[in-house]
Amino acid sequence: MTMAIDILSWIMLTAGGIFVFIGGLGALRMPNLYTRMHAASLTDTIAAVLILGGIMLQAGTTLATIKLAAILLFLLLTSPTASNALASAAILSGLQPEEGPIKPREDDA
Amino acid sequence: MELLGLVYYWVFAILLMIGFYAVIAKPNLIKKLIGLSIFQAAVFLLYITMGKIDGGTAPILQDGVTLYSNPLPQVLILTAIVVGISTTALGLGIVVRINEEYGSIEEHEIQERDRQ
Amino acid sequence: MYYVVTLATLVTMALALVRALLGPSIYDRLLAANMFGTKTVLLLSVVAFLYGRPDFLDLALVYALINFIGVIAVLEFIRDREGSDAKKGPGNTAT
Amino acid sequence: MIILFGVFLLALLVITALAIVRSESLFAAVILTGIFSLLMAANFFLLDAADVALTEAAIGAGISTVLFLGALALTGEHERGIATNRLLALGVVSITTLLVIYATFDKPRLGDPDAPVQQHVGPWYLEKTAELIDIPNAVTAVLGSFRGYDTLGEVFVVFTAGIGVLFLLSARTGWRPEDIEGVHAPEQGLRHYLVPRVVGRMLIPFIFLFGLYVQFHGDYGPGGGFQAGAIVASSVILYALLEGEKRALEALPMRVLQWLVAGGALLYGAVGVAGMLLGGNFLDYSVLASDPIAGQHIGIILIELGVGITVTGVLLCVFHAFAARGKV
Repeated sequence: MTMAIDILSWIMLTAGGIFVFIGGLGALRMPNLYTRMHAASLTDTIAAVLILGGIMLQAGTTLATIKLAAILLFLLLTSPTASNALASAAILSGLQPEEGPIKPREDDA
Repeated sequence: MELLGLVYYWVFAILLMIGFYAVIAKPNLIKKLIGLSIFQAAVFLLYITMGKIDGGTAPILQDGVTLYSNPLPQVLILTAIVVGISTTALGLGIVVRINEEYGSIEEHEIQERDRQ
Repeated sequence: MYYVVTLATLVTMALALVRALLGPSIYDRLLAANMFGTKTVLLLSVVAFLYGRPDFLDLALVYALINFIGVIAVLEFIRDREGSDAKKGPGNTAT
Repeated sequence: MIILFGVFLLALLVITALAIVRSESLFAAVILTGIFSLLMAANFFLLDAADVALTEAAIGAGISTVLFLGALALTGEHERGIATNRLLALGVVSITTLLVIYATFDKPRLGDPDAPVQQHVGPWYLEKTAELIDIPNAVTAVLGSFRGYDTLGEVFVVFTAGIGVLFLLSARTGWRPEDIEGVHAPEQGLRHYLVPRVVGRMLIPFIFLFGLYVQFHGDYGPGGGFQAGAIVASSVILYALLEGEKRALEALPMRVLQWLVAGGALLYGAVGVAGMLLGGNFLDYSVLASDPIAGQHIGIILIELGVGITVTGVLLCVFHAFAARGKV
């Protein structure tokens, strides 16, 4: 039983690590603000769930698990909210999303 | 490996001087204050680095742990961080007043106004 | 295994930092800063377990709670600025 | 392995600092300062300083950004001038850096248990904390009891800085602290960002509650008055950002804040004087109860409360002073 929990938590941690990395790559390499935001915010959420969930499995039933659950809850509340606020502020300021095929930008070269 | 133990001090020196450069060379008063807070952060880093002990853990006593890092530098820096933000706020207050009197926060423009 | 996660988080922090340095718009920087914040929360949680002192999760909790304030403050600031710019005249776009 | 992580974070720290100084837009510099503070806190944490990391987190994540932005809103967000005497400054700075780095070769290595700094008082504090004060957090014990004078001094510095900002920003324009309440248009606040408002309002009580937890759990885990003050102040600042200053000042009027600023410092001093009246020395808590250890506990809780109240009051006064100045 502990073996199964260990394996599950390692899988979650590794997957979380991979998602974190993908998100970072996306935020760096995507061509414009909205695609970057997409990459960053989506992977942020799934990575937080996976990593914190993985640690929670390791921690077992202790106070630490409750704290981790609280951290996860607040991350899930604030991180998408911040993305939403950011996107709406960007739209309001007149930064329109590009449509059609994506033109590569110089600064990503 | 021997030199790795010194990297923290080097970073301290570099950060200190980056902050100092902003204070002496940048004409903008707010930039100077930002530089000052980098300078401060470098000093914080130095103190905390000195308090660390190999194999130690944070000085919050726990059963079964015998080696703790030094609590004294941590106490000094903990209070210094809050004092730092208060004094930075005071500095910003002075900058705001200067801006109201002189209409500028650039050093050379202020000096020009003073010479008139 | 904690090491792998820590490493991935650190590399991602570096990538986010590069994005924050490149810009180009202020929103990109803000996005990077926000991302940096969530990555720090993950890093601190993992390291707390790496050190075997899970009672230090308080730190990650602080960031999870108040990292948000920075973003909100910056957006409020931008809105104020845009408001005052709009009075002066149009033609002001985000830079 | 962990030391390598630390070195990596340090490299990021240096890059960020360079970018902050080079950036021409002060606004970008302030955002980068937020990242700088996050890196700093992570580094403190890796160096076993959980309390310090918590303080840096509480201050750097919200309040310092808000204060800098408040000042930027009043002045201007672009540097106009070019650096004066740039080469001279660079020369001085590089030479000094090299000198300091040369000096570090004589310093003990990181984590050396035989370093001079580890020989004095530090071990004594750790040893006596369990015996004389009997709380797990040695940092709180040193802060509150062993070095209570220092902390008293720091609290008065914070107090003085807060008073200074209030004096500076109320000068000449005939602005009085009470006037803040009248100067705001009702449409202040993030009215048209609906989602942040709803979520933010949900978070405020939790931030406040967590602040109280940090305040009163400081004897047992990372925390204490300084951190708690900053966290509580953050929650009120969030409220002000979301709902507008006017509502925040209705909830916590400036008059109350000024009482908090003075009251916390007074509470700290009063605990010291109470010790004297009961026959001990100034700031000696052992006489506060019949059992010296219980007396220490009471004393530490009271002075941490005083610290927390003053820090909250000062940070909020400063925030409101900057915000009001922009609207006058």
